[in-house]
Amino acid sequence: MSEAEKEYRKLGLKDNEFLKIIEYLGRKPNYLELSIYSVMWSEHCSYKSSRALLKNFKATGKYVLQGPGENAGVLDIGDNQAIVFKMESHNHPSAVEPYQGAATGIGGIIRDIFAMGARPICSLNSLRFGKLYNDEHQRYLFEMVVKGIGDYGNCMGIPTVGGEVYFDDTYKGNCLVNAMSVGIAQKDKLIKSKAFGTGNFLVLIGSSTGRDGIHGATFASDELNEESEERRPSVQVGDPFMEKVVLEVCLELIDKKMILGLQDMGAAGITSSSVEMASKGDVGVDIDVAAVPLREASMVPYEIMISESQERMLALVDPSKLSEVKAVCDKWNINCERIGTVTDNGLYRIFKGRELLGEIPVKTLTDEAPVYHHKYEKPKYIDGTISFSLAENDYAGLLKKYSHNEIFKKMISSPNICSKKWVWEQYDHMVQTNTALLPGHDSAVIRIKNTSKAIAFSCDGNGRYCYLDPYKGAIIAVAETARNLACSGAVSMGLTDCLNYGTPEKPGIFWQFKNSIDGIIKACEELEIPVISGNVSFYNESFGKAIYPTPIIGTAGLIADVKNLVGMDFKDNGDKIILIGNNDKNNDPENDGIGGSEFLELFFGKVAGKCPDISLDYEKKLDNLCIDLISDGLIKSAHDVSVGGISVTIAECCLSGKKGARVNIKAETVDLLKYLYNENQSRIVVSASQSNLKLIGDRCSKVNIQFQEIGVIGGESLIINEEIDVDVNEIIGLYNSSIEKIMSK
Amino acid sequence: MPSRKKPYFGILVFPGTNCEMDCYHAVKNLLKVDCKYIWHKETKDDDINAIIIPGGFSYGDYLRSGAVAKFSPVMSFVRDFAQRGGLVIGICNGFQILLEENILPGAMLRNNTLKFICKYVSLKVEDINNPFTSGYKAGEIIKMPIRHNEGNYYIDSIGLARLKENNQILLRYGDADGNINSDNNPNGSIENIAGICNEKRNVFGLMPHPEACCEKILGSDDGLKIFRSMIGSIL
Amino acid sequence: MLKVNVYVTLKKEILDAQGLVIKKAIKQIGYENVGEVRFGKFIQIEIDDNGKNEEEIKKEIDYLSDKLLANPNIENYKYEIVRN
Amino acid sequence: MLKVNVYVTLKKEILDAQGLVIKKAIKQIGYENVGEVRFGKFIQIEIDDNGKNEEEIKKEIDYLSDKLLANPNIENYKYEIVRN
Ligand SMILES: Nc1ncnc2c1ncn2[C@@H]1O[C@H](COP(=O)(O)OP(=O)(O)O)[C@@H](O)[C@H]1O
Ligand SMILES: [Mg+2]
Repeated sequence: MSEAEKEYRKLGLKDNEFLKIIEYLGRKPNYLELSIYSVMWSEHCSYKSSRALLKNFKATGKYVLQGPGENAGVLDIGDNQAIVFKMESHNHPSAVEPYQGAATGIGGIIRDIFAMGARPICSLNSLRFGKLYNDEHQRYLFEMVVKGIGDYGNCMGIPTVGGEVYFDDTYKGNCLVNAMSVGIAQKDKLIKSKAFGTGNFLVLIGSSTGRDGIHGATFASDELNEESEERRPSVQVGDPFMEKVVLEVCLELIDKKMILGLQDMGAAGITSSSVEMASKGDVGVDIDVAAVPLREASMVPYEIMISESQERMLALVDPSKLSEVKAVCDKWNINCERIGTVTDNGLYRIFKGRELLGEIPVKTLTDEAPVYHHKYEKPKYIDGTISFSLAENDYAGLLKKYSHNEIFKKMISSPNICSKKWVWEQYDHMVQTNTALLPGHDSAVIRIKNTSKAIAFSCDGNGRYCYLDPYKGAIIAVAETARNLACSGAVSMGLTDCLNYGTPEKPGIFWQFKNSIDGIIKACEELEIPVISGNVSFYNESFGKAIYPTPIIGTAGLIADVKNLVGMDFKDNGDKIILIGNNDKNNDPENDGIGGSEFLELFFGKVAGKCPDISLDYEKKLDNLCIDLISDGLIKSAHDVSVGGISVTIAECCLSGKKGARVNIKAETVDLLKYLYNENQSRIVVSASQSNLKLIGDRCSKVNIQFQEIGVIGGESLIINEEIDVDVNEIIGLYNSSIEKIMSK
Repeated sequence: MPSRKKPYFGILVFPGTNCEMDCYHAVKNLLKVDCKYIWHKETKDDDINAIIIPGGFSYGDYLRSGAVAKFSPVMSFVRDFAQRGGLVIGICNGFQILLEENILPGAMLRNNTLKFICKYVSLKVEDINNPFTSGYKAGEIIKMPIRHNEGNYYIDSIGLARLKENNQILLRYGDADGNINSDNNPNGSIENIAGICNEKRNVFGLMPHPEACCEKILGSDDGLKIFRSMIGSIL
Repeated sequence: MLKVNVYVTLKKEILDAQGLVIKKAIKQIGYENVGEVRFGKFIQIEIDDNGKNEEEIKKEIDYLSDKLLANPNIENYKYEIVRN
Repeated sequence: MLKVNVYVTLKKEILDAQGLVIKKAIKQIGYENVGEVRFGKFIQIEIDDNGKNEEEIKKEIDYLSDKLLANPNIENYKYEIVRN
């Protein structure tokens, strides 16, 4: 094979893929064409390993206006309003260059939102790093990722209202940065990305094109190794000020009906945006690289075509409107160039002026791109981890070493449990003046001005559970978001996902992937939450070792009347603390809820055991009950039990309300540890005044949900069974400053 | 400046401004007072009798926050308007712009934490003899959010003495009990200064966002009184 | 074409938080022998001199630095002109 | 005591958003004759050389610049050593 022919390997194409290209073209591709195929057929753009499975997601439902397939999914929230959202990963760029990687990740997902004609109203993010404590590099990554997210969103004036962060050494060589953005649109102003109408123009709006991020899409579809450091030019840099202007320009163009379609430029830049527009409309497109505004005059055509320079959009414009479009762009001082034309020949043709540089049938880049059905096989570790459980004398041994108070304090100080205030205080979470529930509660709540409505969001995922059991772990991720929303009184309407895994060609990894997908499908079906958008990130490995399978779920819920909103904070002394939900599991030795728990990892250094069980039928009843209790004004606070177990849940209610509590639960001394820290599912801690107790109990028994009065609010301390007794101010201090302390080391 | 006229607020918009709609909502929807946006390329406006320079990142806050905005055509109108005694309030980035313009004395440094800070803080109302804080009680403790990278107010000792002498310090960062010290200084600002006015007392700059706390559902409605005070002084 | 390098630094009397953080980090790396660290900005500007003389150019740059590149309330600047 | 001036600039191929905004502002002020503007950082470090030779000092500064002062993914640096 000649050197020239091996070029395709350098571009990340496989031998069989190269042959396929020759078959499609009936000739050998030139370098420009080859580059275009390589980016369009990359995992990142083509979803070639996941497409076959993702098709199975159910994307219809009572709220759904647009499922997967457009730049973002759309839900109908009534009053001619729609919300638009999607989540996306930027893991690899962030591992190499955390600040710019995270910033451009935010920039990218925001463009997806306004490409639909929606004004972004909030963002969330889900982050994973290695443990911070003795690792300066992890602290650096964490610090810079948070700064990158903050600087970009803050400048855009889009509040970052929620998210989650976990630290586990599985992410040490491959951090996860998943960003979700949400927009609101008038239903009749939504716009699509389909190209149509022979003779219509494709107009490039926004930043000029430079050499940054060339082959970024290929890079994102590769494992990280020493060589990644060499590929540094792949890093893109963001300019949030430019993006803010591009956002305003696009919304103005849509509002004034000056454009017919809109598409953001993400991975693979001009190529993927124009190809996708053409493919969706079953049309051809001619692109003229000579018309693209460049940062460096010496750029050659293939660089122009695949550059991933940020803050650019591609609009479909009727020729008669071009001058009006230009006038709007002039007003805002940004580039606006006609770079392409819609044709009826189904071809993707690249010109430089009059000179034809390449010609590819559009569909061979999209619908006819390769699809892989990888082999899958249960990985060997599963049988080993599932059989693990702590023995009674492990618990006893721990209690010899530490008192209950000490164990409790270590738990609430764990970076996986403590407050993420250090993070969200760097994010403007209040701009746009809609944030009805500030960060720190189960979900973020954005009220919709001029209505009584609010939308709640939660994102969640537990890599440990998914490592132990990807099917159940994925179910729990969906259920946890729904439960978080229920704790704010919100009915789940739809979700987006971001699926983070290792190398899909490895059968064990693909097994994890397939099982998680099945889990999400199952949970979505039972809980009636459609999947309306999402993203897949493979090759999250470093030095051959994959991260835990980590599907992140972002769910949106509707609150009919924001007046009824409750947070997690305990409100009034004397109110009763009630546990509603499935509390029987604690005595089940087969299902003690300790497997995969923070408690097990923190004190025994193990991620093992059985992933907690969950009954979706029960979960649904519980969530609906909680939503009803809130909308009927019967409870004053609600907070679900999740990572850390019930003791952490109660502590969080105390500290956010600055209230003490006395809690009594029936358990023997040793079992008390299990009781306090197990992570069994489908439980919510609520508080209510004495006078509503009976009514709440009746409501619970009517739907067969367990009801247990476990304590009363009051005093200066949180006291549990006389074993734990810690001043609330001390809890607040530990919980709120833990990350800050580690970060200022 | 024509007074005894219906209040009409003008809200400046630079390309990177991002709190203009929040200000609009507070003034128009909550206080039911007329207002309009004024694009930074405008050079005059005869309708309005109060100006809000809202928060955001006027030009990305590149170089220094507020530095580039002062070359916008609209700023000569603002200078003129202020000179004629018109009410001008600069919030956050608006405050930074007024400092860069030297309409207000001093300068803004990066937060001493070197981080963006977004949180509710307690403020002490230090002076009420001006059109902006007249609706509060003297010494009242109020709650407002701050959201900035560069809110570390600096002024040299001569300037500081002059500010004090003329009671130009209107708001200081403190705690809920009114203590003012370095423990409750969020950004390193000199003497915990959060907001000042000019000598003529018709221009006010502050780092906290009053427009973001005009409704209980947002955590506080203490910001309303700033706009009410302004409206009251126009009427 | 001229190239002008403008250097903007905080005035001596102003606490340079960024400089302090860098100093701390340098010490942490193990260079105990570090003294004061000051953080500043560095702006490179290409100017077409259009046959203007040194004096005129300097006047322009002084104006730019005073009005835009530095804030005289808190910053000092100096510059150098490099002719290619 | 030595003084080291480290200049950190974005690599040529990287978008310099700040430089662009400054350039536009300079034009707005009325200096149409401005060409490219690049924005960078400028860090002044005092070092006690403890009798170390030039080579050793340079090695130290290279290390610092690579690890701390500049981000090699996107920035270049150069420096000069000034002996008082
Ligand atoms: N990266 C982040 N960005 C913004 N907010 C965050 C982030 N991480 C956590 N939070 C906020 O901290 C709170 C607790 O998060 P988490 O422990 O994941 O909640 P839960 O256990 O209910 O899922 C939530 O309000 C969440 O939105
Ligand atoms: Mg929760």
